[in-house]
Formats: sequence, structure tokens, C-alpha cells
Amino acid sequence: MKCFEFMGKEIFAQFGIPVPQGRMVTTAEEAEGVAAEIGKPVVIKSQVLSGKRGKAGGIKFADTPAEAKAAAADLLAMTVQGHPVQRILLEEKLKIESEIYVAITIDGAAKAPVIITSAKGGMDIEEQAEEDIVKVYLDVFLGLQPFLAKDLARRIGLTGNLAKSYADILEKMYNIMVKKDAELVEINPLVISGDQVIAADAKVTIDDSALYRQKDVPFVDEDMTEVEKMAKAAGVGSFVELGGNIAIMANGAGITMGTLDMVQLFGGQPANFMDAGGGTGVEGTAKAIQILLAQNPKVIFINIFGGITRCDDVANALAYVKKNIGIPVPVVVRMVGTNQEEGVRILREVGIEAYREMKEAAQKAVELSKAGEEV
Amino acid sequence: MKCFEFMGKEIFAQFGIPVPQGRMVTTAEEAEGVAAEIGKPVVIKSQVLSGKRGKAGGIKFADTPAEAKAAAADLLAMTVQGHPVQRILLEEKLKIESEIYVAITIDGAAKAPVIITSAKGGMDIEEQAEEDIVKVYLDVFLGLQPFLAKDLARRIGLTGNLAKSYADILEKMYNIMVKKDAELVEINPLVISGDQVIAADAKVTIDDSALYRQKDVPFVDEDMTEVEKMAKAAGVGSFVELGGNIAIMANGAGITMGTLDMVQLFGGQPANFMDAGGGTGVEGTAKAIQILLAQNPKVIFINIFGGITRCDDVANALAYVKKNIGIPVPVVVRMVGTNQEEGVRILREVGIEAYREMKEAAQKAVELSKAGEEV
Amino acid sequence: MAILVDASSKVLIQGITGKQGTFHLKQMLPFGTDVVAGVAPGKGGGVHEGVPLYNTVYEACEHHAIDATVLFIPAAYCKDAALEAIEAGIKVIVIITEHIPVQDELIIVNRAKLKDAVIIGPNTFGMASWKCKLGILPNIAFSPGPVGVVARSGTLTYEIVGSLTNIGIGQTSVVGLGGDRVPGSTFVDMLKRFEADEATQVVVLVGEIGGNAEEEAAEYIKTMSKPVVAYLAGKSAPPGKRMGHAGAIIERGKGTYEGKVQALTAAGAQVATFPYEVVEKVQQLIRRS
Amino acid sequence: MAILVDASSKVLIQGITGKQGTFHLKQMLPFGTDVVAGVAPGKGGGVHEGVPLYNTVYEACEHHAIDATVLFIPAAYCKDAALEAIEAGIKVIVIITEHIPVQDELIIVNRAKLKDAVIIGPNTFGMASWKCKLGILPNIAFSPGPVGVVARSGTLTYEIVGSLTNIGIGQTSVVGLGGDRVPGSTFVDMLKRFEADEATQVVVLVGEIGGNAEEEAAEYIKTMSKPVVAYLAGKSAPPGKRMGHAGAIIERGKGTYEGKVQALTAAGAQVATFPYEVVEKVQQLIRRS
Repeated sequence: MKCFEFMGKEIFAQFGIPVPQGRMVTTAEEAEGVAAEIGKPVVIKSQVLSGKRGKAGGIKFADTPAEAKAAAADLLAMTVQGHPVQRILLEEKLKIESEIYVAITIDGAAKAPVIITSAKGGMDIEEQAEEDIVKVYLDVFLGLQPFLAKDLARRIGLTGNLAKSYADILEKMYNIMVKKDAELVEINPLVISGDQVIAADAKVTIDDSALYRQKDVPFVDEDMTEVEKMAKAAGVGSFVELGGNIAIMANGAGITMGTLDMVQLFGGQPANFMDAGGGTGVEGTAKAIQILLAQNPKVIFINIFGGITRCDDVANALAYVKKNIGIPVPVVVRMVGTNQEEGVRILREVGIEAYREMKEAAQKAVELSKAGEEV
Repeated sequence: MKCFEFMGKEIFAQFGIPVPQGRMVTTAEEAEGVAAEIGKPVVIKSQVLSGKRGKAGGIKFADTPAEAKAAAADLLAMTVQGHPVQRILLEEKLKIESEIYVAITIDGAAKAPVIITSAKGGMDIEEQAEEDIVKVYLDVFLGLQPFLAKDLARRIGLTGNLAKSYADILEKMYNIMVKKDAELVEINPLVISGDQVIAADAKVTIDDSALYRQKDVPFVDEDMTEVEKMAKAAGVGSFVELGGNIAIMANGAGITMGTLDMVQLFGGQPANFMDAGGGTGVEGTAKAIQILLAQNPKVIFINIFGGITRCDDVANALAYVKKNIGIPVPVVVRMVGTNQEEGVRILREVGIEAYREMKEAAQKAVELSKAGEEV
Repeated sequence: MAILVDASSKVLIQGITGKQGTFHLKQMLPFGTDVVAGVAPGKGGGVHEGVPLYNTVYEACEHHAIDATVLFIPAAYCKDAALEAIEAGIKVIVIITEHIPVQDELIIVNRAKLKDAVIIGPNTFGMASWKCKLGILPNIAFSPGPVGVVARSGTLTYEIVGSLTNIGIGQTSVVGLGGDRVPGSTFVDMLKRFEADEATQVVVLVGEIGGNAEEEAAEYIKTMSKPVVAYLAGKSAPPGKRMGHAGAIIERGKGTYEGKVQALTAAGAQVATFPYEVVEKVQQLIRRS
Repeated sequence: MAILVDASSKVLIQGITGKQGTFHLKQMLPFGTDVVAGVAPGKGGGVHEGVPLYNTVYEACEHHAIDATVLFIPAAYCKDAALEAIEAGIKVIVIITEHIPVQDELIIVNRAKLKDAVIIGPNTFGMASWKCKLGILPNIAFSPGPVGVVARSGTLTYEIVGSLTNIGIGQTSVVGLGGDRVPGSTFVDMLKRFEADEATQVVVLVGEIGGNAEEEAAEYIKTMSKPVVAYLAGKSAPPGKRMGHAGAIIERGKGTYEGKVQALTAAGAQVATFPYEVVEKVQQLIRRS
């Protein structure tokens, strides 16, 4: 779960990482007040999860409270990548001498936390040459020891008090990773301003699987579509809207991906990725089908290889939705595995014929999605 | 540094280990008040560092506040192993169903923390048969994981909620060891009372070398003699009073022990162990000599193998003390190593002849210590 | 023959009395798995579906020589259960559970490495060899034979293994690496074992976009004597939700469908576009040999 | 010949510009030690007594192949400095510092074990071989020759080694294990090296009461081909009194003077009652061979 910048900075402040003086507000009037409080030129940053906020015009500057109010009003009227700006962060404008990049994340292939840092931080970090980027893997049982933080300071050319402050920030970032179950703690830029090192930005991503033990971090769902929010509320395991017209449900991430791939290779356009998971039961599956319907697709394609998932459960769910809610579009079902015969029988009763082969089913679904397009 | 029981229990309470309801007091009147507060039969325990407090009569019971007052007065008039009882701990009397022994300490040979536990706790734990004692070494990088705590509960025969409480206490004891730099965390007995597991005693020893980072633990010096306290205040590295009449100073624990051994083998009685350390300088050495004098010995024996320690520093210190404070007893010095010639010259000026060989010097010191005994 | 475990392996189940544990125990037993013990805290001394129960893994290990364990344990308790199995000296540890916090996975996986234990998973269907299934692969999918299968995802594997079985081509072992960020075992780990396993003639690799496990596998495939057929899911997936710049810096353009296909093809593997093509390619290779 | 280090070893000093570091650097250089680099945070790029300075151990290792390091670092920072040396891959690490918290020692010593680094100390005079002194043994005490010396305490060793040198009996290596509760190396570790070292003819072991290091040593001495002369300090120590060295606490009757003498004698070692007897016994053994 990605945190907004202001949330990340709250966590930073909690762990003792220096952040600019500032506050998050939701109205232009509040912005004016906070600017007056700060009493210096300010930067006003729209709080959205997109990484390209700066280039999209989501950051403004103001020298006076009145200017801040106007800039805040502009930002609060903006939409960044489809999301209306609802929150803005006002902060003192820093005197930037140089910008450092620093991040801690987890490298699955290396099975280790990794620190990535560069003396050349800022907007174009991804385009930096390999030799300008320092990458160090950590031993999870040793953690980030002070000596390594100090050596990283040396490797990006810091000395004296700046090196000490940087090393200290690095240790605190590591603590955030461990204590807040963060998958990513990124500061870009980490700003050098006089003899101070300050986090001008904050990207913190909390491990979704650990949210249950990070209850004090507010939940953020801004990067989800309305249907995705519905799916989440309905407890559907994994759902992403893709914009096509074939609503797809399968059980298992791999087979779902494989189904999408096949549909696309046959010329169809998947409306979504939905891994309905294993052993969801009748009620859960019925909810999942309703999420499919909420996308107003031209056809629904259900691909089940029954393992933990029982074919009769899926069939009963379909029958239930068809009878009680209604399914206004064609449904293509491929169904094999656990309790297959029973499932096929139930479907037949409500007028749905099940396929055995994934290929044929996928071809049929694509065909139906194109019906009426151009005959 | 050994903590008093009441200090150990304060640490336990801080870390969430259940302890009996109670409070430490220093007067019989306070004891009466606390007994009334508790409102139940109480146990009154003298707070001394000796392990044999129970057998020495340092623990009493009382059913009423008046009885508690009387018992407290008795205890506060007692002396346990040379130390007057200055503090007593009043606690609710537990209904004891069984007593468990559990301790975490550090095994230097195994280079690991070790947990020692037994279903047969209580006064005679040291006499328990080996097979009744469970001993498990921990990996310092893994710490004490819950599964191990639970398995130890099983191994000493606990089940259900008692097993859970015990495992929980064990994890907290481990946390105390790590977070409070404890060399020893011992509960004997850990009492089973109904469905509760309660620490009826608390022995916590803080690593002397880590006291600098455990500032919130009050300093305890009750097991030190007056001269030992003087030595500590004067910053003399390592000093233990032994009761003989030859005051000994050497530099380095090994050679100090070797000197004591030699003196004893030749029939002498060392007054003390004093490792004056290396490179202490003139002032520090002069202070150390005054500590030797404070013991009123019959002879002073100084054995220096100069490495970091400079012989001229030791000689100047002796000369200074002799001139300014006076040394009313004979001084035997053995002196070799760094700046030896200069040291010997300085000593000669104040009328002290230095030996080269440890053996001869030790024999001379013993001889002088017996002067006038029986000619 | 098989890799990691075979019909003689003694198997423990942790969390054996739970809903999932019970359900899959009832599938594992008829498959032929020699489940010798189960762990269920507080139920030690009892018996569940004919299997003796113990309170802790250590206790189970006092009574049985255990070769492998399967964890049906809720995510929040998996770290402790897996560490217990590792410290008790069990060398094959299958973690079915999904949604284990990644910090926990790091600890499990690195501790296992230190103690020479193989972790299969987390978030996997487990694995199966002839008469020894550790996990939740449907029994009907598996049949004994000459094909080694290693996969990142589950149901897609059932699809492919089931199809192989349907046309009479059996498997030596089928292994699911699991879909998590920090998998205990990699393609390379398992390819090495299949290469060394005499009974395995052809290896099927079922991969996915993202990460660089397939690219690493390709490097090893170059050195293999046995043919490899690969299928990769995710060709149509939109570019992933990235882990900030850090993710992009780590991956630097790696992990795409095209990149993986290219690496595997260059290494000599046959890459199927559809799952059913895997079966066709394997059939040809078996016939040829 | 020698153990652990010899005249060709490249040596680093951590904390080289401090008072202790500077003093002992000035002793180590005339001894013949090849001190190639020093670490002094913030002073990197400078030179101290002719030795180039670096800000971190990693930086020093970028410029020099380092065989051994000596730490003159305040106790509170020793854990970090020692871990840095271990992680940088240095294989012989001498920690002179005393009063390091025992929790820190546990981490240092166990990490070193994992990374195959030898820790000498903490709380030691260090060690010396011909033209390579790591630590604070007085230069005049050492001379080259056929006796290997391993000891728990410092000045007592100077006494014994100095006496050997005075009568013309030199040493292959002199090693101080240190007086702390959790020593990095044990008697057995060093006895094994002396046994394997061709130049060593006789081994001197200087022990103490407390702990069971001498008893373990006795077990190994049984298997040694070379004669061992032992001296043990603490015969006169009263039970349970702390004698500065944490090791000298007598616990549960174990670690007594008598027990240790018995174990060593039974193993075939000659045990001297006085330090000067060690020299006599070694002299006899050298003459005999």
C-alpha cells in the first residue's frame, strides 16, 4: 500500500528523520493559514500517488499566504492521472544545495533488503549511469549497522557532519522498513541545505500482507478504480480493471494470467484480471460474478480448473446470480476438476453449456465479444 | 552489577512479567501502611544481595498490618552476611501450587545465551538431578523465538494457559537480557498459583561493562566493602578486599592473581586483589597506593611488569605519597619493563630498593609481613 | 526416481487439524504420502485421521525421523512455524500459506539457507513426486513418468500437468516455487535437481513476467543436457505497479515477457505461446528420445 | 614460521590516531609489523606516522589487501568496528579493548564464526609472531624461536615470555585470548594451530581459574604430538569473588584450580606452580629435543 507523501513524512518525523516544516491541508483557506504560520516562502504539493506529479504541474510555489491560497485553490481544482487532488502539503521552501537519492527496498531475487543511493538525486534518477548508483545488499540477521551507513556516505562523497546526518537517516529508514513493514522507503530528493540533510520527499510503501499488524497506518485506496474498491470491499482476492469488454474470472494468479494472454492472442480484450482464489465457496463466487457484471462487459468468461475450488460451487454461484440478479450478457464457462460432473449438470439446468478445453472456451468468448461489431 | 529483588521486579513489571502486588519500604511504619493497602496476608523480604536470605531468617510472614509492622521492625534491625538490612519488600502472600526454576544467562564457552529451566524450582535448585534441568542454547542472531519458548513449556510439563504464560514470561526475560544488558535474569521460584504464573523472586544482574548505556538502573554497591567503595570512587580498575595483611598492587589481572598465588604459596596473606590496570599514570597510581594504605596492612607489595605502564610513573607516585602523605609500613617493589632505570633511580632517592625478580620480592614481602609475630 | 522427496519420505504436517490441513491431509493420504505425524498445539497425544499428533515440531521429531514438513498455518504464525521446522533440522519445508509479510519471509528464507533447508513456497501448491505429495496439487493431475515440472504459479501448473497426465505422459516431480516476492527456492535450484535426477528426461518450466528468475534459469539451461520446454504467463499484462524508482533501478528493464522469451530461447529452451503447446512440445521430445 | 600471521602479513589499525593507537603503532612499526593502513573517521587521505589513513575499513580494503586488523577503539564502538572488519572480509581481527558489553561480544564473536574470521580478544594484549605484532605485548618480551605461547592474561604472559627471551628461548607466536566472558578464540583453537605449525616445538599454556577452557584444552592436549607446559593463575582466589576477569568466577564447583591441574596433568601437560617454573620446564624440554 502506497502512502501519500504527507503520511510518509509523518512516519519520518516519528522515527526522527528531518523533514521540512509543514502541514497537510484540504482547503485553500487552511493553506493560507499554514503559509502564514510557516512565515517563509512555501512549496505546495498535491498529494497524489502518481510519480510524475512534478511534470504534471502538481507542485507550486508561493512567497506570501495570499499567493499560497491561490496556488492551493488551483491545485485542489486539478486532476492528476484521473484522480482529483483532495489534499495538499504546504512546506517551507528549502534552499537546495544538492540532491541525493536514497532508498531501501527488498530484492526478492537476492532475498535481501537492498539500499540504493546516489549523489545525483532528483527527477531523473532512473536515467543515471550505473556507476553513479551505489547498491548494497543487507544481511537480514545483521541489519543495517552504523559502519555500513557511514561507508555509504563516503561512497557518495559526503564528509563531516553531512556524512553523519546521512548515515543517521539511513539507519532510521532501515528501522522504518523493519518496524513499519515497509517494502519501500525512498527519499528523492534528500536535500542538502547548509549543514542540514532534509527529506524533501517521502515514498513509503507498506507491505499489503503486513497491514494487519500496522493498524496505525491509515488505509489509502486512491489508486484503485471504483470497481476495484467494490472488489476489495467484497473480499475478492485480486482484481485489476483493464478496460476491455470480456470480463474474466479464473482461480489462481497464473491461470488467470494465462487466460488473459490467450484471450488477447485470439484478438479479444480482457476487461479485468480477477483471481477468485481457491476454495472461495458459493457466496464468495457469487459476489465475484457481480463484480464482473459491474464492469458492463459484452461477455463473461469463467475459467475453472477445480482443485481446492469445487466446480459445483462455481456452478451454483452462477445459477444463483442468474436467477436472482440476472446476467444480461452471454456467459462462457470452462470447467474441469473437482466435482466437475455436478457443476456441468447445474449449469445445464440454467442453460449454460460448459467447455472442457480452455482454448475452445477462450475462442468462443472472443467471438461473442465481437458479435455485432461488424457483420 | 547485582540488582536488589525489588529492582528486578520493577524491571519485570516494566517488561510485562507478572509479579506479586507489593512495594519496597524502609521503615516499619511504611510497612504497616503497605500491608493495609494490600489487604491480605503478606510476605516481608529483606532486600540484600545474599542468595541465602531465606535460610538466614531474612523472610517473614504476617497476616495483619500490625504483624507486618512488627516483622518489618525485626528485619530492619537484622544484619545479613555483614550487611545491615536497609530495605524490605512487602508483597501479597501467594498461594503456591508449584515452583518452577527459570533463568537466562550467557555461557562464554558456548558463546551463546542459555536458558536453564526446571519444573522443580525452589530453594534447592542447585542440587537437582541433571535430568530434571533443561538447558537450551540460543542463537544470538535468531534470539528467543516463540516456538522455542513453547517447546520449553512442554519439556517441563506445562500445558494449556500455564504453558502460554510461561512461554510469554520467557520471551520477556530474553527481552530484558537484550534491552537491559543483563548477564543474568533468574526467577526462582516462578510460582504457579491457580491459572496464574507469577515471578515470586527476581534476580537481575546487569553487565558492568554496559552500565554506561543503562543509566536508568540505579547503582547498587551493597556487596562492596568500604575500602572497595573508596577504590571505585578513586577509579581504581579492579579491587577486592581479601582480609590479609600484605597489601598488593600489580598491573594486569593475570599477574595480580599470579602475585597473590605466589605470596600465599610462600605463606603470606594478601590483603586484597588490585589490578591497577595499564598506563594509569602518576596521579592514578598515587590514588591506588592510598587505597592500599587504607587497609592498614603490615607491608605493601608492588609488582610491576612495565608494558603500557611506565615504571617511572609508578616510582613517582610512590615518591609523592611517601613525601606528602607518608607510608608507615615497609614497601617492597618489584619493577621491570618500560623506563625501568628511571623508575629504580627515583625509588632509590626516596629510600626504596627495587627487585628485578618477582620471586625474591614476594619472599621479602611475606617475610616482612611476619616480622614481630614470633621471633 | 524424483527430486527432494520420494515414496519413502516421512512427512510431518504443521497445522494438521485446521480446515485446510484436514482437507489436504485427506487428499495426501490416498495419494500415498507417508504422513507420520502432525503438529497441533494443545492436541498432542491425540490422533487425527490416523495420524499421531504432537504439541511442537521438536516433540514430533523426538518420536519420528522426519524428512519433510508441510505448513497449513495462518500467515501471522508462519514465521514461527517455519523457523521451528528449520531449527528442528527438517530439510524440506513446504509453505502453502499466502500473504506472509515479506519481512517474515526474508527471515525464514535466509535462516533456511544458513541451515541447509530447502523451502518450497511460500504461497505455493507445494510439490509432488510418486506417492509423496506435499501440498495441494489435485491428485488427479499427477501421474508418474519422465517429465520434471517446476512452476511459479499453481492452477496453470494443474492445467499443464493435468493435460500431460491425460495423454499418458507422467512426471518425476512437480514443484511449485510459489508466487511471493521472496521465494525460498528458484528455478535454478530445481533445474539443477532435475538435471541430476536420472528418471527425468524433459523439464517443463512455467514462468511469469516480473523479476529475473527466468533469466537466471536461462543461464543455467545453457549448461543442461536435458531439453526444457517453457511457458510464460503474463504476456498481456500491463506494466507492473512499480516499487518506486528503486524497483525500476533494480530491474532496469528486465522482467518483460519479450526479454524472458528471448533469454530462454537463446539458451536452447522451447518456449510455448499457449499452455496446450507445452504438452505438444513435450510429446515430441519424449517420442524423439 | 608462526601461526595466524607472519612477517609478510599486511596489517590495518582501526583507531590509529587515538592515544592508544598512536602509542602502539609506534611500538608495532619498529617490531617489524607491516602496518599498511589505518582507519580514522574524518581523517581519510591523511598520513599518520607514515601510514596512510582511510575513513572506513571498506575504503582501506579498496586500496590494500589486508590480512589482519588491530582495534584500538573505545568499548562503546567496538561492536561496529569489529563487524565492519568482519564484513570487509578481514580474517584475523585483534580486539585490544576491555569492558565491551557482553551482548556486543556475543554478536561480534558469532558473526566472525559465520564468516570464518578469527577474533583474538577482546580484552587482550593481542598477539605477536616474528616481525608481526598485533597489539600491545612489550617488544622486548618477544624473541623468535621454537615455543608457542597461548594465554588468557596479559602481564603474566609478559612475565613468562620475557623470562624465556632473557634466557635465549624464543617464540613462534604468542597469543593472548583475552580475559573476557566471551572470548573469540579458545585454547583449543590455538593449540591446533601450534600443533600444525612446523616451527613450534613446545607449547606454553597460561590459564586461569574459572570457566572450562583449560579442561577443554586438556582434552585436545591428549591428542597432541608436542609437549605442553601450563601455568594457572588464581590458586589463592576465594570462591565467588570477582577478580576483574569475569572468567575467574568459580561457578558450581567447576573451573577450580585443582580440577584444571588434574585435567591438564592427566592429559600429559606439565603444570608449573610458579611462573618461573614454566621457563625451567620449557628449557628442559627444548634441551631434550
